[in-house]
Order: sequence, then C-alpha cells, then structure tokens
Amino acid sequence: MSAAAALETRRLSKSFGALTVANGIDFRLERGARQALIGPNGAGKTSFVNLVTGALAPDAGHIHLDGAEITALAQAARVKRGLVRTFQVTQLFRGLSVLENVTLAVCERRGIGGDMWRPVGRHREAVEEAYALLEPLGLAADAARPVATLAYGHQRLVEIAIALGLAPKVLLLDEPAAGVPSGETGRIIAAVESLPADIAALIIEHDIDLVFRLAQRITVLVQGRVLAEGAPEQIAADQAVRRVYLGERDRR
Amino acid sequence: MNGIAAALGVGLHGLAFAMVLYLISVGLSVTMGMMGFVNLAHGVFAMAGGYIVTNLINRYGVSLPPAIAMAAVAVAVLSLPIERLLYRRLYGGDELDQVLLTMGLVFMSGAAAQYLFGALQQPLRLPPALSGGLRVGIAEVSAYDAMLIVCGVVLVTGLWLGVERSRFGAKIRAAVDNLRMAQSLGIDTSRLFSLTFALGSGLAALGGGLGAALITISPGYALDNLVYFLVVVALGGLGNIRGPFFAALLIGLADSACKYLIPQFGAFLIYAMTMAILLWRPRGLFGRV
Amino acid sequence: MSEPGALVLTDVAAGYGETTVLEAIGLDLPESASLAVLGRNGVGKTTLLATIMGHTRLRSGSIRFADREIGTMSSFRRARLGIGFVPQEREIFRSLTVTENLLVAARAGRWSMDAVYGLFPALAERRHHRGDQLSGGEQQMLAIGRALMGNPTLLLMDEPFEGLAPVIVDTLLAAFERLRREERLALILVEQHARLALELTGQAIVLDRGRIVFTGASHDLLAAPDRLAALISVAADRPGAIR
Amino acid sequence: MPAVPTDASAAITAHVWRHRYRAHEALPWAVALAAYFAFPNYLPLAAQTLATILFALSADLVLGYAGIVTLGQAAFFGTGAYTAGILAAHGWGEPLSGLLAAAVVAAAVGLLSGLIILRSSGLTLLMQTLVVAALLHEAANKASAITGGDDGLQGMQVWPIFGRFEFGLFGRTSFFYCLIVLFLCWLGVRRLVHSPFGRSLTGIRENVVRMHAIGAPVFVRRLVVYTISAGLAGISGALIAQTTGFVGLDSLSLERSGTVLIMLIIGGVGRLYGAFVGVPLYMVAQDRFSSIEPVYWYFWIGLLMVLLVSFARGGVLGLCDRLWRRARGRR
Repeated sequence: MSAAAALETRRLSKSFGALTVANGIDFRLERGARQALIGPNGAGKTSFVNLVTGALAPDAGHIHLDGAEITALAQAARVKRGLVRTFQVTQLFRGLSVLENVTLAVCERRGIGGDMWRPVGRHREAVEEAYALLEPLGLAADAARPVATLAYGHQRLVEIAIALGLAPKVLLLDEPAAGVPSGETGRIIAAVESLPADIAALIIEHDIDLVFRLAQRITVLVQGRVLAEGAPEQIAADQAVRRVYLGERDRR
Repeated sequence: MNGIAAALGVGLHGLAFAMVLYLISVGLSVTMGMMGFVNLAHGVFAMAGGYIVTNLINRYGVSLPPAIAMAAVAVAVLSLPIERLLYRRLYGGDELDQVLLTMGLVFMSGAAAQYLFGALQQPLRLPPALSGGLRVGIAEVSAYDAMLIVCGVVLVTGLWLGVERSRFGAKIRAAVDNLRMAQSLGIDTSRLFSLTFALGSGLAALGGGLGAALITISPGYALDNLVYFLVVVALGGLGNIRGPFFAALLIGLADSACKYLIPQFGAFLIYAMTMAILLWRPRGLFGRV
Repeated sequence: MSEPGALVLTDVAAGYGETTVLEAIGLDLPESASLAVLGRNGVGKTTLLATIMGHTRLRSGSIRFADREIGTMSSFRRARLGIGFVPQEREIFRSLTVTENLLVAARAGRWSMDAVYGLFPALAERRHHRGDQLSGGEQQMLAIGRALMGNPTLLLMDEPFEGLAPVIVDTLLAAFERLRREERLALILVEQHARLALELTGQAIVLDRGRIVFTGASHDLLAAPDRLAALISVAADRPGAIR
Repeated sequence: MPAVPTDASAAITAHVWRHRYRAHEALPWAVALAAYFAFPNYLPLAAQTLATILFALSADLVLGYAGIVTLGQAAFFGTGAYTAGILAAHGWGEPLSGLLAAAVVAAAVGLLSGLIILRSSGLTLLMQTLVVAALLHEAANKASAITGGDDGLQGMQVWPIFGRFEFGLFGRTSFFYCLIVLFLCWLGVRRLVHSPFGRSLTGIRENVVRMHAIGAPVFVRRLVVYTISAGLAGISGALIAQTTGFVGLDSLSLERSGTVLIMLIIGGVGRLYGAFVGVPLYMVAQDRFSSIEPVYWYFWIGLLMVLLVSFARGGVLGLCDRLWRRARGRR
C-alpha cells in the first residue's frame, strides 16, 4: 500500500437540490506536491475547496488528511491539523497592521489565541515568527502599515503570509494572482514558487500559464467530476480537455 | 357556549390589533428588505399619524376618515426629505450608524411630541357610531374593533392587489429580489426606494391613526412599541409583504389571548415566543432562505 | 453623426473593490455590429460586460456609448440609453412571474410583450409561472426576452448557451439569426463555445489576463483553428512558457 | 524559523510594547480625583458617572471590540441592579458580595442568552438582543412581588463597606467605591483587549470569514466576551443600585440600552477610552440641561446623534485623532 497522501478525497459528493456540485470526486494530493485544479466556470472548484475545508458538509464520501479521516471535523479543527486555504478575494483584517494580521494567525496556531491575560506583546516569539514570515515575501517594510493601505498585490502576499503562519501541511491556494494588475503578478508567482518543499500545495487557478509554470500535476474538474488528471503535457494533449476548453461542440 | 363566545371575542379583538400592527409594520419590512437598512424610527411615522389624527379630530373637529387620509398623505410627503437627506447616505453602510441615526430620530420625535402636545396620552374621540358594541353571531365585538378589521381587510387587499398586480409593485419586488439586476434593466432603484419609503411611512401613519385608541398615542410611542413592530418584521421575514401579515396575525391573536387568559404574564409570552421562533427560523417564518 | 448602438472603450482598466481585472482595454464597436469575446476562464470576459454595464469600479479610461461618456453613469441610465444585459447567471427575478419579469424591463419601442412571446413561444406557455419555477432553458429565454423588452441598441450576452439542452440552443440560434437580420442591434457575445460565437459574430476579441491579445474578424479566426487553439485552449503548446 | 535580530524592526518593538501603560492613561483617574476635590457637592453625580462609565465600557467590549451591535445591554445592567437590590432589600446588604452576586447572575444571563442569540447575525441578532431585554423588562414588571414592579424596588439596606465605610448623604464612600471598582474592572478589560483573546475579537469584528479560516473558535470567543461584558454591566448596575439605594424598571429599558450606546458613540467606539470621555460629557450635560428644560434633553441628544452619525463618525476621540493628524500633516 502506498504511503498516505497529504490530502485525499473518496467519492466526495454534494448537491444543492437539482444542482450537483461534486459528483463522486476521487482526488489525491501527494505530500510536498505542486498540483493544480482547473476547470471551466461552474465546474465545482470552489465547492470542492469548501467541502475540503469544511465550510460545506458533503452528502457522501470521505476526506483524509495525512491518512486520517477528517470528514466530520469542524473547519477550525482541520486548520489545526494543517489544512489551510487562501481566498480568491482577499480576506484580511483590513484595519489591522500587516504584522498583526499574521500574528493573529500565528497565535491561533500556537494555541494561545484564547489567552485572555498575557498581552500579545509578551508572546514575543509569536510576533517574531510572524515578522520572520513577512521578510521573504518582501513585506517587512510594510509590517506596521494597515493592510487596507497596501496595494492589492501586496494584500495578496499578506494572504499567503497568513496561511504560512498557520504552518500548513496542505495549502489550498484559490487563484493567488486573481485581481492583481499584471505588473505585480511576478512577486506572487515567486512567493508560490518558493513555498517550503514540505507543504503540499493545490493551486486553484484559471490562468493556464501560471498553472503550467507552477504545477507538476493538473486535475481537471468538469461538472463536479474529475475529467482528467496527469502531468501538464498529458493534460495539454488530452482530447476531452481540449474539447472542454475549446468549446468544440457537435452541431447537427 | 360562553367559552366559544369569549374565544371569538378575543379572536376578533386580536384580529383588530393585528391589522393595526400590520399596517404599521409592512412598510418597515419592505424598506429593510430592499436596502438592508435598520430603521428603528419607523414607529415615528405611525406616531406622527396618530398625533395628526387625534388632533385633527379633537381640536378641529374633523371627522375620522378625512383625518386619517390627511395624516397618511402628510406623513408620506414628510418622510421623503427625511429619507433623502438622512437615510440615503447610510445605505449599505454600518449597521451601528443606522441604529444610532434612527435611535436619534426616535428620541427627537419623542421630545418634539412632548413639546407640542404635552406628556399625556392623546385620546381618540370616536364618533358615536364607533363607540358602542356590536353582536357578530354569538360574539360581542366593539364597533371600533369591527371598524379596524373592516378597514384593515380593505387596505390589506388593496395593498396586496396593488403590489402584486401593478408594474410599480413588480418593480419593488424585483428590486428586493436583485437590486443590481433591477438597475441593469433601467429601473431607477433609488427613486423607487424613495417612493416605497413614502408609501410605507404613509401606511404606518394610517395604522397609527386608525389604531390610536388601541395603541395609545403618547410621546413614548415610537420607543415603547418599537419591539412589537420589529418583532412583526423579524417573524414575517424581511422584504416580504405577506409574511408580516401572518406574523402580525400571530402576535395580535397571541397578545389578545394572553391578556384574556393569563394577564399576569403580559407581553412576556410574546417575547418568549419570538425568541423561540427566531431560534428555530432565524430569517422568520416567511423569510427567504 | 449619432450612432445609437456604437460603443467605444478607450484604455479601460477596471475591477471590483480594490482588484484590477481589466487593463488597457480598447474597443470600437460600430452600430449594429457584433463582437465575440473569447478567452479562457477567468481572463475577464464577464468583467468586461460588467464594466460596460457599470457594475465594476472603473479605474481609468473612458467608455462612450451612443456618443455619450457613460463611464461614471449609473447602471440604470446606461440601460435607458439602450444597453441590454443578459447576465451569465440569468438573474431572473424569482418572485416575479414571467410576464412581470418582462413588464418591469419594458420601455417603448418595437419589442413588446407579444413580440417576445412570439420569439419564444415556450415562454408564453409559462407566462404565469414564477421565475423560480422555470427550467434553465426557460430562464435563459426569459433573460434574453427581458433584455429585449428594454428595446436596446446594444445587447450584452454572457454565455447564453451554457448548460442548455441542444434543442434550446438551436431555438436561441434561430432567434439570434432573426435578430441579426431584422434588427439593427449591436451584439457583444461572451461565450465558451468559441466556434459557435465566431459563427454568430462579425468581429472577435480574445482576452488573456485582463488584456486584449487578439482583435480581428471572426471568420479569420474560424478559418485558423490552430491560431484559435493557441489563443484560448488549455493546450497551449508551451508548458513552462510564460508570455 | 529564521532568527530575528532583537532590534530587527521598529514594527516588532512597537507591536510588542503596545500594551505598555502610557502617561495619558492616568488622565481619567487624575481628573476623577480632581473632581473629587473641586466639586464636593457633586459627588453623588460623580459616583453615578463612574458606574455608568463601567456600563459603557462593557458595551464597548461587545460593540467596539467584538463588533456585536446590541440594543439589549440594559438586560445585564438591570439584572445586576436587581440582584444587588433584592439581596439588600431582603437582609443581605453586604455590598462587595452583593456586587459579586450581581456580576455572576448577570454573566449567567449573558451566557444563557448568548448561547441562543449569538448564532444569528445582523438584524436578527440585533432584534434578539432587544427582545432579551424586553423579556426581562416585562418579567421584572410582572414579578412586582419581588421587584416592586412599576414603583421600583423599595427598602434596600446597604451595609457599610468592610463594616466601616457607610454610604452617606455626601457620597464620599460611593465615589471611592465606584472609582475603585471601575479602576479594577478597567485594569481587567485593558488587559483583556491587549491579550491574544482581545485581538482575536478585533479580528472577528474585522473579518469573520478570515477568523474561521485561521482556525479560531469564533462562536466560543464571542460567547465568552458577551458573558464577560454582561458581568461587567451587572457590576455597573449593582454599583448604581447600591449607591442610590433604589432600582427601577428603567434599569432594564430600551432607553437605557440606547443611551449607553449614545454615550459610547459620543466618546468613540472600540478604543477603551470612549467610555471615559463620552459618559462624563453626557452625564454632566444632562445634569445641566435637564435642570433647565428636562423634557427637551432627549431632543438635543437625538439631534446630536443624527449629527454625529452624519458628520462626525468616530465620536470625540475620533475627532481628536483627525485634528491631531491634520495638525501633524501640516507641519
């Protein structure tokens, strides 16, 4: 038997009334992998992320993190086990400084988020850890600035810093470069490329160039099903995928 | 026999109360549903209606129907600048700001009412035809209650037909459903909202005036009855026209029954019931999912 | 000279909130011309329509329609100037009947309730049903009919064929053929089904990452499948290449 | 983790030392003491002001930090007042234990109601805070055998503190009693808001989605702070009950919930000191104006609200901030 995957789903299914957003998804993300999840609009990518992170409860199927079943765990418990996501539209504490945004995450991970007595500053190691995450992302100079005053591209980086502050084993990156002007995407790509090697990353992305550049494997989701999975070259050559993306359609 | 007659009497009184509650609250439901605006000052319009009606009758000897009509029109017109100058800038804004603004309006109106009309309750002097009692089958009902029920049924039917059959009503419902799409089809939603607001305020004034003998008019009116109006809206579901009617019916009947059967509990049971229902269905009994 | 349906975008950058989705968009659509907007998912096609309709934040540039600057105009004024919108999610008013959905959008002109029902007889049969009781295809017909009720001179349509049964697509295609022939209606069509879109339109643009990477005649692109594939397919034969 | 030099960044230092006491924080206490000497005839008013500051502080905790807009804070204030009052009227007049009992009962009411209402959000939540207070108000109204109903609770006998300091006519004991209790509570609240817990409350207010995504138990955090705030409001109610020797139904009223918000808004929300600015301004102004035209006080305060919301969001302290920034910007 092969070693447990970092993240695995088996026959994961979810419907909203007549609309099926996940139709028995079997999915595997190996440890330390760089994998991408692509698919047309409405393919169920976001629903898949919500199912995996626990924001949605599946109708059927199982989710395993590092070999352990997490299907029934609450969202917070999954985060504690190292399943972390970023958001397509930044979700930040806009009024707080960059450093504090990340510190909040670090405190939660260290289990001191509920400490009601010692001031945050006395947990110096947490603050320093947060700061140390900012430096490689080039955010150190902005540490004291409220995130709302940062350019959007930098806000996307803060989003990644927060995720890293949670010490993820599996990181779900939901369109990390979405909404960023083209001049600023380089830094975000670099940030994703330099993720620690022990983190398994799943990149949900529309931008095919980005996918080909960042991912070793690609999973194509169509109408709540896995249509194809494989190395980028395989996916590029796959007729079924070409059909979906070219929009070729039999016309009687 | 007696029990049934009493129950019918209680039911009819509850129905009359429900009509007043509904007329006052329905505008609140629509405007809160359409713009997501927390309007605690809606009762002020009902109170204004009540003051106008009681004073027109008591001081100037106007008879009830024209007094009610004048109150509704005057309040509807007066509400327009208030919406435009004060409310509009807070649409889509902070809930707290909306709470504070409208709470401020409640305080101001209460003090203004006291300055203008004194601290005492304003009696509604009913014409002789409305001061007696009526027999409906085996039940006894006051002529005033009967008038409220008849007026209520007529107004509610008119309102429902108006909102559900007219183009204006369809536009209101479209804007509640999907504001952005309504705009994309060329509907001037801010103008639509002003008109809806005025309509809702006018209805509230109507309810406040008609019901002035049931919910007495005094400077504390808007504050004291705020919970009742909001409960009707919360139970009825926001942005809804029919929901608040059934919520008002529920509250009216429950209130009337409580006062008759277990007066020592008063409004306590109504509030407890509200909590239970909101716990069970946070968006109200008839709210959208 | 006034061209009621003409649309000109100059150096437009736009996005939602703080995001920037579109950059340096230039577009010149004459009256009663038709334009296909192609490109992979998430490159900004829907945002382009939203920007023309006034749902996004215009960061820079200008949008002119019917000889007027509409970049800062509210959506309802743009609609009244003659822009009709068929959104991707259809966005039917679900508590309104079919008739009411058409009614709220009505403005004087050639298109009336009867004309729309004539175009989509299936809708007429459902006229008293509420929006949330319609099938996907019926919703799509209603969304199109609703846009026509405003008697637009420019129609924006976002993936009108998505998720529809083939027989319904054929119905819609027939309807579009008629519109193109009989009406002087400018059309911007966002579509995943590239061939379909190209067959229906005179011009085409291809978006990539919020920028226009191709502008030309639709039939040229249709005649060059390799070019088309390179522009919009996942099978970009350049793994690892970035621009 | 990469090593960070100890002087790595001003950002870290600033962050680490945020909770340090600053000189200006002594100001409210200095003012309070100065007021004691300067206005010896106003000590009862001063004591009430101090107790009300605590009430506003409790509201700031839920509203300013956890972002829960409540119209029912009086529920806990009144619960505390009645708890202390009923104890004192029924033969247990020891003030400190009465205070404690008030805190516990009010916190318990906060916990129970919080368990129910904090599952909602937005308008429903607002409604439910209102209904909880209305429920208690009505309960106190109907249970007149215990609470005195409309007439208020009569016959409180509050014993001297430690058996020594009597609550006299001049309010000296009341003043220091309120001052010390407020000071201790303020220390606790200050500590709380600077703790990771307190910062996570701010996080919840700023972005609940993100808080869930970083694995924080959002519901529990909100429930805990709601309970603590209820306890503090209860203490405040008990202070006023004990120092005035009276509890009325108005302590549970919507008016009370509304005015505490107003006092807080006047000072500034979510900054810990809003209560210290807003409450004295409100109370002193009310004392002045009410003596001239008691009826119209609410008109002016209502007008002030409308103006504040329309033109001066952030209250007095927010205004100071803006003026300060503008002054610095000019240089």
